[in-house]
Amino acid sequence: MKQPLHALALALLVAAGIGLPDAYAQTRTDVAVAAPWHVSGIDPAQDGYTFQRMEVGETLVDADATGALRPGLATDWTVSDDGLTWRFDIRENVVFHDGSALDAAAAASSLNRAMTRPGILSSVPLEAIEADGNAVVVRLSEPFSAVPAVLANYTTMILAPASFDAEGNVVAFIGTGPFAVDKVETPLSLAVRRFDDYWGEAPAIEAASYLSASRAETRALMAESGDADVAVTLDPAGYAQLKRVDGIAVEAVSIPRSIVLKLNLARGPLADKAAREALSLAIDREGIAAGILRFPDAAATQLFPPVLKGWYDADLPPLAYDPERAAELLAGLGWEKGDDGILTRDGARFALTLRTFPNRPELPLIAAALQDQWRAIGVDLAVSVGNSSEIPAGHQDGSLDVALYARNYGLTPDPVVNTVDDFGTGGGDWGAMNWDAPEVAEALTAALRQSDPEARSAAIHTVASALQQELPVIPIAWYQHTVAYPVALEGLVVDPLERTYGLSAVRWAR
Amino acid sequence: MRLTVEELSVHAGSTRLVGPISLAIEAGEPLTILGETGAGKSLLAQAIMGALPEGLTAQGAITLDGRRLDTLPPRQRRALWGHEIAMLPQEPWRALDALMRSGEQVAESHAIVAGEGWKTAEARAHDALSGLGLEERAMAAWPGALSGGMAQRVAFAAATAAGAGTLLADEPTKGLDEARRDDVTALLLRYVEDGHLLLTITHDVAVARALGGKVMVLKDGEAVEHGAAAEVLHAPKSAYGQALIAADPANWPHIIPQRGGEPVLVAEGLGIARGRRLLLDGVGLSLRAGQRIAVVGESGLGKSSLLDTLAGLIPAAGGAVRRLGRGAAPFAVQKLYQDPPAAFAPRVPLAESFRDLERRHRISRAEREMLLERLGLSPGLLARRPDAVSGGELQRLALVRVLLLQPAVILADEPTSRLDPVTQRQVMEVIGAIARQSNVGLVLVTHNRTMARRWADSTLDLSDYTPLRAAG
Amino acid sequence: MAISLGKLTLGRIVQAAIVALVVGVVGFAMMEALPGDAAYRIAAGRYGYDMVTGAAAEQVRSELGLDRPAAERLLTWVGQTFTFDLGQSAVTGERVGHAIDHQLGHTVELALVAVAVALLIAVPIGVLAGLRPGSLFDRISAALAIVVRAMPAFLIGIVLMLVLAVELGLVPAAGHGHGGNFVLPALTLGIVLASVLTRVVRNAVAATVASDAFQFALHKGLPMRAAFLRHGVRNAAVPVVAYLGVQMALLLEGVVVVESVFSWPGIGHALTHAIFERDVPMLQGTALTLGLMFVLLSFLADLACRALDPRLNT
Amino acid sequence: MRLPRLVGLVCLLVIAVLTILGPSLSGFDPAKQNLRAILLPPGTDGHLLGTDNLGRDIAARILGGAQITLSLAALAVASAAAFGVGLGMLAGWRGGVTDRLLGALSDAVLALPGLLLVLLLAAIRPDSWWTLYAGLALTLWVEFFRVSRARTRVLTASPAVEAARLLGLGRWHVVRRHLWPDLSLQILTLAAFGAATVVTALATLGFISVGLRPPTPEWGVMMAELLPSWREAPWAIAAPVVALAATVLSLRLAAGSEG
Repeated sequence: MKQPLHALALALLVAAGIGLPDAYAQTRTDVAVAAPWHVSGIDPAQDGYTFQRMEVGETLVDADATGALRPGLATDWTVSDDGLTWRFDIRENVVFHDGSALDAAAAASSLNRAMTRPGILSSVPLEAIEADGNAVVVRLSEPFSAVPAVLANYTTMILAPASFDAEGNVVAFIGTGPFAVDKVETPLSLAVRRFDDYWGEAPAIEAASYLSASRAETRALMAESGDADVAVTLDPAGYAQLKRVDGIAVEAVSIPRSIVLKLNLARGPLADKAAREALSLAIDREGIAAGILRFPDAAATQLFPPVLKGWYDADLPPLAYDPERAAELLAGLGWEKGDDGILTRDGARFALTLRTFPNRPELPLIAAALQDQWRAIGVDLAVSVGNSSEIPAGHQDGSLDVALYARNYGLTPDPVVNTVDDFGTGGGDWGAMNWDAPEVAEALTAALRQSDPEARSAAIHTVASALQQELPVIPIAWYQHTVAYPVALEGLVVDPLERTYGLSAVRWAR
Repeated sequence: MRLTVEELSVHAGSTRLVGPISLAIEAGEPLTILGETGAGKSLLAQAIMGALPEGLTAQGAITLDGRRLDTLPPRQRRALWGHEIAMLPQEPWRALDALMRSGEQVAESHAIVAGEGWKTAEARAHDALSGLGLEERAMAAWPGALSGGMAQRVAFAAATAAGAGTLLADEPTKGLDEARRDDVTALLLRYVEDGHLLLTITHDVAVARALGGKVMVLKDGEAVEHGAAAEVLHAPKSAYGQALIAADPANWPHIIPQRGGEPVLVAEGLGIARGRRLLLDGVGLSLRAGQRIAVVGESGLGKSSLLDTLAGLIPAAGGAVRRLGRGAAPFAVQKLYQDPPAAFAPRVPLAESFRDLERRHRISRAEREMLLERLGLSPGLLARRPDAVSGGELQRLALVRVLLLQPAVILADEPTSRLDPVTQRQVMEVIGAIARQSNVGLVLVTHNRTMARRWADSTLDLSDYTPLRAAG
Repeated sequence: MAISLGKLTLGRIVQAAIVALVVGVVGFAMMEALPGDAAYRIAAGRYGYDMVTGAAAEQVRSELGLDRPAAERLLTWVGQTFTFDLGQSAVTGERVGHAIDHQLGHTVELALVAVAVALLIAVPIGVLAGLRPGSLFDRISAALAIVVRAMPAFLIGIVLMLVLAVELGLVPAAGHGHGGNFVLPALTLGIVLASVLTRVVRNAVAATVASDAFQFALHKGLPMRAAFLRHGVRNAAVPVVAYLGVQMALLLEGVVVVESVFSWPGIGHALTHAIFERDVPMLQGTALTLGLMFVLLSFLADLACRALDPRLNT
Repeated sequence: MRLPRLVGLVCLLVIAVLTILGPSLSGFDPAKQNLRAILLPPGTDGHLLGTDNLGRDIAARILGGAQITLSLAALAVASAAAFGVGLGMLAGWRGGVTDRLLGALSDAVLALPGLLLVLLLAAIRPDSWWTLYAGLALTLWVEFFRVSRARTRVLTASPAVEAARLLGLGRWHVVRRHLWPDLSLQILTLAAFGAATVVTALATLGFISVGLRPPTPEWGVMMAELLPSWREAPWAIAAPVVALAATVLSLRLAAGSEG
């Protein structure tokens, strides 16, 4: 029990106000990361994204900051003419952290195991994944153009065979990345150290640590006090504060994640397109972006943010803020204001319940803002802050009215996989609900199957404009990913796809 | 050795509580101060000691062997405690630290105050305590397990361990029965014979008589008598002095024993137990209407338990209690308590308690007024709360409350032990007279055998019924 | 009315059994009554909220047999608990027993240092105030204690983190691993405890000094220091120790908040997450452990009281 | 009446009056937002205490919050007192099996850390205030129970009660004349401390987002919302903190006896 005595002595020192020598003076070789997400397990399907961001595990296909695919553990890949067979050539002389060599068989078995767990692979029409010589062959039941993009997702990270026990549970995380696992203390911390036999360029820093700090204020304070070098996902106020601290640089990068309002079109008031349009017109997006998110240009003009090239359509008419127009539209639909200021139509009140969750600090605030803005046009919105899973649960059992969340369209570098899940026939847990739009479904399958670029972008255009007019989902703001780091930490690149913290490319100045 | 006090008075802000008093004590000639409880006697001792509680101030010169004490700065005055001047506390069982063994509390005085090494200190303490008649077992016992008498002796040993030449004893015999009282008095006499100065404060005339030397009587904070014990105790000049001496049970007139009416309460072969321990066995008692029986015995023998059994509050461990004639009526057996204020609801004016009783038993107010008058109590008293009324008046009010129910039997558990002698005598006379007129049977529990003989028709000595004796 | 040691121990064991039962059944019943579908919540906890889909929830439901009738699941849990097997966490899959050992260790360490800090603050202030009741120092420490008691623990924590970690850079702000991380959470918790403990110590000392026993010790000639050390300390300690036993509830509540502010991997942190993620086995495991820890600490306080005060174990 | 107690009562009176008058006093609607005027310093555009992170008037929200927080505190304490004292008297008076049974029940509830009980109840119905009230009341009653049981046990053995029973006075007389006058003082003190605990607990619950549903202006939720911008707008977070401290301080002073 040496620890408590040691701490007691420290407490005394603190009480006596004696300054400790600055332990961080000499040039450092380690980096500490603070982020809100738990490390609840070492299974890639669970919180695997942290192992990918800390560059412990790697995928067959990689993507650069713009989302363009590039070789990862697979040097190149080809697709058969009928689009049903993909071949990925495995990179030569790559070594796992336990020293064993990476070959096609190891890669295939790792992917097969990933198929048995929930993850991105479940949305691909897979027949089989086999090893053939030094290549991994992926057989499909129907053409699916985004296979390489899917194999860039963290749930498809390649682990050494020794990582799994008989039933396929992960017993140790043995990847191929530039850093290897040093110590995992679920649910709060992960420590990694440099893997000297890494196939790529060796990183400058020797060790890195990841701490899950769920409170945004704590992360901001850790950045300021130097206990965390890289603080990720800051709350708006924390971001504004750290901007003023010298020695600390802050970056806000718009990422392919949008804050959206999911509507259940089976609900009476939401069935009419004009009503949805009115609700959208009543939202003061600039006010929310400037007042709550503190990024004035985060106000969404359409669903897909500019960073998603090809999907963002500049000439779509932008969403506007016009409460009077909204009131006229609703009046046109026969809604009259009752004495409590809430609209009623043949006896039914225009009252809805919005579900959101507190893990992202800005969501409850935006919910409160929407509640006030919709009340101005006579819509009674109740806000229920609960658990994130209540939204898909509400979608499945139809109990959902409205939901507010931040949807990630960059799960795979090519957003088509997400959009198919969200807006394909029958809608999606995190997409449209009870919205029948056959022409959109057709366009989506075309985008999925077409490899010819013009045809693909035409299909995407139809989808984007339909979403903008029909508004099954009302976009609010484009998500800004915020990071704070000491100026002395050189070479840090903030990845908009949130695939990596970029630790392998940084070094301490001096 | 000589202690002189000139014009000593104690004040609480502007109001004078006691004094001015002048006195002198020489070696071999103790001074005993007598007077009503609450007359400020203890304040005098505390003033001399220099240990007055917060907020009280003393004026007047105090000199010990020619050295002025009252002008000493507090730190030097405290340095005299234990070395030159010591004080024996009122309730020794509260003054001893419950969390330290008795012997050790005496040894620490020898070791720390007198400065002897711990080894010799323990030996000294052992000799002192055995000299006072305490066995080994008592020395090692926790203070809570000691009897009143033993606790007083331990306190004495601890107080005088450092050889203090002057001892101030404040009510040293309070709460002790006669035998223990005489032990403590002998202890103090021996202290005087060793050439020390003794100032004793007591309300017990017998203690003053035994100590001899000089006696001073206080009334309303002033000395009404001051002179040699022999004179003052036999021919007091002041009215209060005479009343005080007359109040000593030894000077009470002898009662003319009476047969009393038909029996109201009979107990045969009664066994009394507290918890699992059998205290008394084979107790027989037959109480007739208007008759007075006194029950005497040392404290801890089971007097109160006997009363509770007779009142039906606790079951008898053997034998039976039978209520006859008027005694059989409901509420016929009532009880008077040792500490008068504790018998009434503390935070409620007395009038309300009486009104509840009258409403419960449909008794008219006139009856209450008539009884108050007979017991010499002004109706205005009822407007006050119990803690604002004197002990004597409260006990009489308790009697009124009981008489309202025309009881057949009144069980009195040491009703006057907390009162000073003069009030005690008045209350006992009133109880006796009313009982006779209302034809009520009375059982009085007391540790004062003289009072029992002078007041009751017959006496029951419980020491005849202790299990050992009964079995033997 | 002192009860014998044997009876006291038996009483505490019975209380522990009651706690186990109450926590288990009440915890379980409440989780059953929770709105929404447990499978979805658990899936969100496991796979991150982007991945939570109907399919993921179905897989969790079948894996954990959440469709079995509630009574059956409760019986299996009760059966397991008696064999000291608290089952598996529905979210992380880790054995609950193992997770709790690991986290309980952290919380106990934190609690011990916090109590030490509380005593370090409360005893000196309490004694000084108690020796001079009504003095300016006494009144100021009383007002200060009340204001600190009024402050929620998270505010104290943030202020301490700002002053000690950010401004002065003396100690790490949050996290765990090397020794320094202890200081802020323990200091916060210590201050929360000390705010109430100071008054208890002050009252105990004031009462002891005014008692007849202490006055007689002085009248015997003992100097103030010796009288206080030999008679004051022990007599004042009895009510303080008795209070410490009851005060554990405040400590455990403080732990829940402080651990989330300072990201300390303790049992309090696990408890709040278990509730949000509807991780039934983990919730019952942590609640049971917290409850039993409380019963154990009150029992230890009882024993300490009996050791100090002989009158209790007649 | 000692000075501190008087000061406490006066403060309580002021707080009570402000609470009854409520948000209308500040001339603003506590829920009305103005996203372009967030975190204004006190005194600007008529906002006495400035605006919060959604541009709402802080003074109005403090007054609105007072109504909710203090009424919830009063309700929880009142029911905890009634429940606790009632059972306490019963246990103290009856003794024997009833006493042991109720004692075991109170120990069991005490063993379950208060916050856990409230968390579980609040998690059942995250947005309804009655679960919060039930949780808080359940954790508070034990204190009242233990104090009243101990006092009742002492008083029933006292000569005064024994005499009353001998004189044929019934149970209600004993309760009205003997038990209640003695207990009422201590219950008042416990109630003040209980209210202070409830107010602080609500703040803690707000912090771990189990508290009341937006936009209810509750002090605890306000602290949690305003905490992130404590460096940018320290006066914003100061408002609920000072309100909480003032309320708790005046409760304690009014309660009188040493806390």
